[in-house]
Amino acid sequence: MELLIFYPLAGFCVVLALGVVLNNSPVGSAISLIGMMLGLAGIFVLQQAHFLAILQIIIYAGAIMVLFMFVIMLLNLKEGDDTGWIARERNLLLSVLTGLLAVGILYKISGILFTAEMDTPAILPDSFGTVATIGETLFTDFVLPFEVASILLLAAMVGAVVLAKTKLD
Amino acid sequence: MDWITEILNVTWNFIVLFLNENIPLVVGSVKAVIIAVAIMSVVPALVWLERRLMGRFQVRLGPNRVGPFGLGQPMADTVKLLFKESIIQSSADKFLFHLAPAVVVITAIAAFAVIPFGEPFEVFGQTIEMWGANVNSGILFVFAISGMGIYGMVLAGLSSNNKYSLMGGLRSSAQMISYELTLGLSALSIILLTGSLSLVDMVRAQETYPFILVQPLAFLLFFIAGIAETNRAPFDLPEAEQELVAGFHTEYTGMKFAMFFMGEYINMVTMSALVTLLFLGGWNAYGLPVWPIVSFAVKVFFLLCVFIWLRSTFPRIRYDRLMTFGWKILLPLCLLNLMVTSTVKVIWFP
Amino acid sequence: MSVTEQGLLERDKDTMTLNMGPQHPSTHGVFRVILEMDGEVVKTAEPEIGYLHTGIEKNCENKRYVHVIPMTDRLDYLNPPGNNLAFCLSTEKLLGIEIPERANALRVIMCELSRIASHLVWLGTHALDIGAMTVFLYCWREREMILDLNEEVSGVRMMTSYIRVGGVAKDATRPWLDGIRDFLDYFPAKVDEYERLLTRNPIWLDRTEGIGVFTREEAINWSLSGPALRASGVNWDIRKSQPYSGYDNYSFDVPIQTNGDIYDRYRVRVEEMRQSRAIIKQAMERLPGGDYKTPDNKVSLPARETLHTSMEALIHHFKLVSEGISVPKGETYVPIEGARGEVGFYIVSDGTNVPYRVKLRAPSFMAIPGMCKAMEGCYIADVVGIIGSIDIVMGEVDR
Amino acid sequence: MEPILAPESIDLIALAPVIVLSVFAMMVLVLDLWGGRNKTLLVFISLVGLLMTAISAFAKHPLPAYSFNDSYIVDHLSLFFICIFTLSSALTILLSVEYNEREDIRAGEYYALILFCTVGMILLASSTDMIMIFLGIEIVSICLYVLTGIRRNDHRSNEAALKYFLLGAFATGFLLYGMTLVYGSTGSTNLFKIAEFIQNPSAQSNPLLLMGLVLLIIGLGFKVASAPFHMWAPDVYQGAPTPVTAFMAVGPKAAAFAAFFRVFAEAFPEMSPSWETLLSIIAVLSMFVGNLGAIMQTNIKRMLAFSSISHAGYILIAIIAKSSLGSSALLFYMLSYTFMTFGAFGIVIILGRKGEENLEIENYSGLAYKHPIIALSMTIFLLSLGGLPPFAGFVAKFYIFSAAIQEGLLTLVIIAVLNSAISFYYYLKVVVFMYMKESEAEFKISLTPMTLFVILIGVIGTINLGIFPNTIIALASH
Amino acid sequence: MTEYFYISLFAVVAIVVVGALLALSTVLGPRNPSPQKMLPYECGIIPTEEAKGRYPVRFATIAMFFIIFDVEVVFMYPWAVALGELKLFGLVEMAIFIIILGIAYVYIWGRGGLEWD
Repeated sequence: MELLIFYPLAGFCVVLALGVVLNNSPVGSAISLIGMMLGLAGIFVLQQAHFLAILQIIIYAGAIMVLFMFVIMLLNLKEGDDTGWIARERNLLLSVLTGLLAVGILYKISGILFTAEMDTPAILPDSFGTVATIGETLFTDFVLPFEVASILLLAAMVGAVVLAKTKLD
Repeated sequence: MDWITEILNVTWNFIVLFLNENIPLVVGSVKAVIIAVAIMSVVPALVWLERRLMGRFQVRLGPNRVGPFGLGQPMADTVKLLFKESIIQSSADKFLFHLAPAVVVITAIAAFAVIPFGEPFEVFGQTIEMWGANVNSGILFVFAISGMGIYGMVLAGLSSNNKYSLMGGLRSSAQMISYELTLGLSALSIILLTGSLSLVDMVRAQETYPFILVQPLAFLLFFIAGIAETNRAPFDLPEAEQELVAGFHTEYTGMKFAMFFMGEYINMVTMSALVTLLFLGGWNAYGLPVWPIVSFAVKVFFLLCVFIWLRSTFPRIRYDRLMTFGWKILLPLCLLNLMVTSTVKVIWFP
Repeated sequence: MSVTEQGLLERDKDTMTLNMGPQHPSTHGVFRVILEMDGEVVKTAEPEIGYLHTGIEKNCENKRYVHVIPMTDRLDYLNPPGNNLAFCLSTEKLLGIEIPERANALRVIMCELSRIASHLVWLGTHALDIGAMTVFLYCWREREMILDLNEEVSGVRMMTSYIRVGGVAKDATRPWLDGIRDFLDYFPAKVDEYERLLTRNPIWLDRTEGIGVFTREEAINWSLSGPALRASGVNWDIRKSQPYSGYDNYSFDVPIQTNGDIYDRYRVRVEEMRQSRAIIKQAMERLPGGDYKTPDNKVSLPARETLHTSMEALIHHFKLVSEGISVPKGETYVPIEGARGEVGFYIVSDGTNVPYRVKLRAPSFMAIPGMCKAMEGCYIADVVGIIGSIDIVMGEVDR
Repeated sequence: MEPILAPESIDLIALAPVIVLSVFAMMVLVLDLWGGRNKTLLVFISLVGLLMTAISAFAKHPLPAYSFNDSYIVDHLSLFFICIFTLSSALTILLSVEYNEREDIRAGEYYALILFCTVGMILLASSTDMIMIFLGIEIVSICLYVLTGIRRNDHRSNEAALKYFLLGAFATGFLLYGMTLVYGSTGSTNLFKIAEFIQNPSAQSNPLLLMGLVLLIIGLGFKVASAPFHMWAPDVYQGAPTPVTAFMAVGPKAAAFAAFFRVFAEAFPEMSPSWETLLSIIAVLSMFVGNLGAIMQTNIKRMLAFSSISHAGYILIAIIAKSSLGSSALLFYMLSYTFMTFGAFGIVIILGRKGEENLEIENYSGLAYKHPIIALSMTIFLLSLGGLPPFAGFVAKFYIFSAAIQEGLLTLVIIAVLNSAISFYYYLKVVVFMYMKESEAEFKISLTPMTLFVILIGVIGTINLGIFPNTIIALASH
Repeated sequence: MTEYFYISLFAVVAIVVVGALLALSTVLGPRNPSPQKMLPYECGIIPTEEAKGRYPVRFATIAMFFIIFDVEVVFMYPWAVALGELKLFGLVEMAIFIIILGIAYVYIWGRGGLEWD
């Protein structure tokens, strides 16, 4: 059952990941990337990692991609120059890849359906992936990484200011 | 022809069997669809409410011609918008241009999925829960999905190839991300109090008193950030009519234009519901003999009226002030509130 | 060349050119300003006018003096009686005639009512520009009353053409006078109401204080006039300095502020509304009897009933209707204090019944260069506020 | 009040150097806001901070001490590395004071970033958990990206920063994927637990684990600038401000080697056949690419960059040797490399002026006639880098080679010796320019006290380690 | 899992409705394009340049700060949930974290990163 959802989701992610690379407008790439991240969040949900899924959306799709979008807007990016690939050929390639992927997914799904050999999902404790468990682990066993992360973020912030601020005193 | 009947029979039996075995699933699905449709039909009512109320605030009548009390006006407007020409100027990016309003509406509706509005009750041996879906980190889910709504505005700004749109798109996204921090941080103090991210748990934690009594500052911050998140006056900078014409949706016409409003109004309802759930005790009626859902609806309705009231009272903040307000005033206040709350919780109420 | 191609050619620069207007919700008509933007900050602002060009000034050269008056209404369409009055005063000065006291008082009442109406429109739209929607409708409510009063006395709501050469078009009616009295009692509370909504509103203060500043010298050098000038601390009101139509008989204050920013212009105008009410009240109290227009039948039509009895009246009537007023050769300029500042018609007469040249000194037109200068270095949101606070009317800019 | 719930293993004394240095770094950061243009106070605080860090590192007894669930370790290796880090950071700051004034680098964050970078390096050398190693590497890298691009008006500096950042982020990706795969196949991020898990031979053949190892090597290989992951080094070394280049060549590189050593020698000793070959290839490649590349350079900073690539190759041999002799050889090499490199870069700085850095090797023509002492020092550094006795470089190489021979890595040693011979060509080229060519232009040397001090330390260190290596070797081989 | 299925149902309903509205308006609305109508709106003036001007880097800076602060806020959610268990230890931990965050904040403020001009 899980795999039934997993393969389409994974396929979705792969197609969009291809879209990121093959799209010739930066905006299109960014959109594909967002979609890919949402798909990834779906896969996390499938793995019972609910909190992680939501973090994936909040941080990656919600925050980092906004910066991407800003940069696209700020840098005046336009449709990429033709780098040797004609759009039609590329679309052809893309559709072939997508088709292959779809066939693969169908094959997998049918395999699951017909062999009826379902993997029994691992028995997970109720607390698995919940925020409380993550909190307790993070703040007891992983205290040091947690505090060091704040130093890292501080350094990153300094970097952002130093490099992006237009005038330094 | 026998084999056709055979197949139909088998299929039918299978469906019946499936339904019988999965009644909760079916009930849940039906409920989800009903809620989704209901929230969309709230929009015209809200538009009507806003126009009537604004009319009253501004010593005029508001819509009163179509139907009793002008109730038919939103419907008439919808029909009119459906028949409007959809103009897509030639240098716009067609796909993104269509995608943008869709993103706004879809995220708005999806974010509402986890909003609970009453205690579960039993009908025909089935427990009907008064929420679309109960995920254990409900509030984060709302933040995450409504954060996705930013892209609607960004894309509208980017795809329109219009300076006003682009500026509006940039403004709105910068504004929304800035206030998202405040929103998250002020909600944190409630999470501290309840020890859970689930909206249902939060309401249950408020059975004796609503959290607004112990967290007035957080309430204020959350509400302000909520107004900014929904792009309502006085924080309606992205669509500041007087300088940016119509902001990111300058180039939009007809139904696509209306869809941005649909998103905005659904977000307004979601935000009011969130404030109710987090600070006003959700559906707890505190002794008043009303149904939980009525208590909840009244609170949401009240907050919606406050939204409208604010719109008709305040001038618009200038953009730079808006940003510095968010970053220099709200953010430190949030952190302060958080520190005080957690200290009090740990030291006095362990 | 397509738009895109043009754009590609001009792309490599750090600023962005943004057209604000002519079709923009808050450029008060069809004013266009070309902004060079660095992000949200205005680098340079270049005004572009002419989108409402009506040719009124030129047209006046082919119209008899009487016929010019309805055209003046359409210049500053928010303050028509002021324009009427300015034109009439110049003409009357050329003619050298005296105006009856009652006519003067009626003119003052009409002008001050119209000043209030004009300021109401300004306040409403200005507040709307800054995002305060409700004030707009409140202001409209009171302006509606003034327009009703206009209709009562002149038959027209906006373009009254009530003030004529030699006096006013009609005598005051009882309902009009009663209506004005009611309005005067009703109005002060409403001004307080606007102020309650705005004056101490932090957002309003934030949007108006210290923005679009004209120092005293700048205001004079950019030839601002009217409320915009007085907000910069210059005590200059033509009603006081060169009284006309008997303004010297009324006691009123000229509100002065010193900072010259948007907020001070707002304060000045709001106070002016109160002062206008005071003037009207005094005029109503001592409304003299007598003629409402000059008895000189070479200028104003004789009374209707005398046409049947007096040959002279008939001749005057015929001459006035068929030929109009003939104004002696000469040129003159009489300024008045309009709602936006100094309004005056410079009239050159060649002695015939049509003016040789009519030139309007329009305060909005004169204010535009300074206004655009004040926009530089502001945010785009302030541009709207500055345009609103100077209160331009494109009708008199483009004429 | 309730008892405090705290993991037993929290040990603030063990963590003292990190805490002390972080506090000083933040102090510098905040004080700079009110400091105005005079940075003397910041420099002073930074140096004091580094000194205190070095002292506080010795607070923990007995060694080795494990804390934070075995994710942080204080042992002789880390102590020695901390000394190298604080020394190199202090030297960098001393070099920077006058250089920054000259080149108009006014950002006070400069010093804070160096301190933060040092924090990251200390964490790298002391962590035994992959999460911590990742965080350490990221702190170091982010600070270095910014330091590289801190001359914002210089487009070469900007280009270098961008290149470094993009490639660095890419490498971090590899590293992270490697860690993920290792975690996925072993079930832990802790190096000791991984080592325990891997004792089971069936676990070793897991293809995901092998893949993870390869990715780890790629990621770390990038950070130490070893071939074929070296392409960023020449451009970045050239574009970065010279003190930062010196810093980059020593501190972060040493830290990355420490991480390299920890990961491979502590977690994967059981799998050494799998990664030794790979590392040997990388080492050989680094040596050849570095030395052959250096021959072709005319710019002294680029030449030193290539030379540092080749040194990465030598040091990798010490890691492959992975015995205790190998680790002490590594330490000794890093220390002597610190002295030589800072000395050489100090002289590069001295020879430059504002807007005219005189970085071409030709600019050194005839230096010996005008400024014999400087030329002599430069010669000492270069010969030591080449590995000529009686300088530190010789002893360092000697130790690495003997450690390798002990482990039976004869082929590697032969290749390394061959490479050392090649390297003399370009080191001596500079010497030849200085002593044999006529000077073309007037030298305008910025003889500034602090830079001279750094050079002096360099000279003393290089000679001292070359002649009396025993004390340090004794320390290093604990 | 089923809960996410319901959520996706919401999304499906939304997509259906949005699609239906877009389709309906395309079918029902007239289609009379003219060259003037197809131009981007710029107050009635034919635009002289592309809308893709150079925008101030401030927006990107704000987005960067947002990412960094957002990551820090995300750390706080599990902390807030688990604070009941973590007790004073958790409080001290988060206090250190927030102080470091506060230093970053003070630094940005002092460097003018929050100014809008």
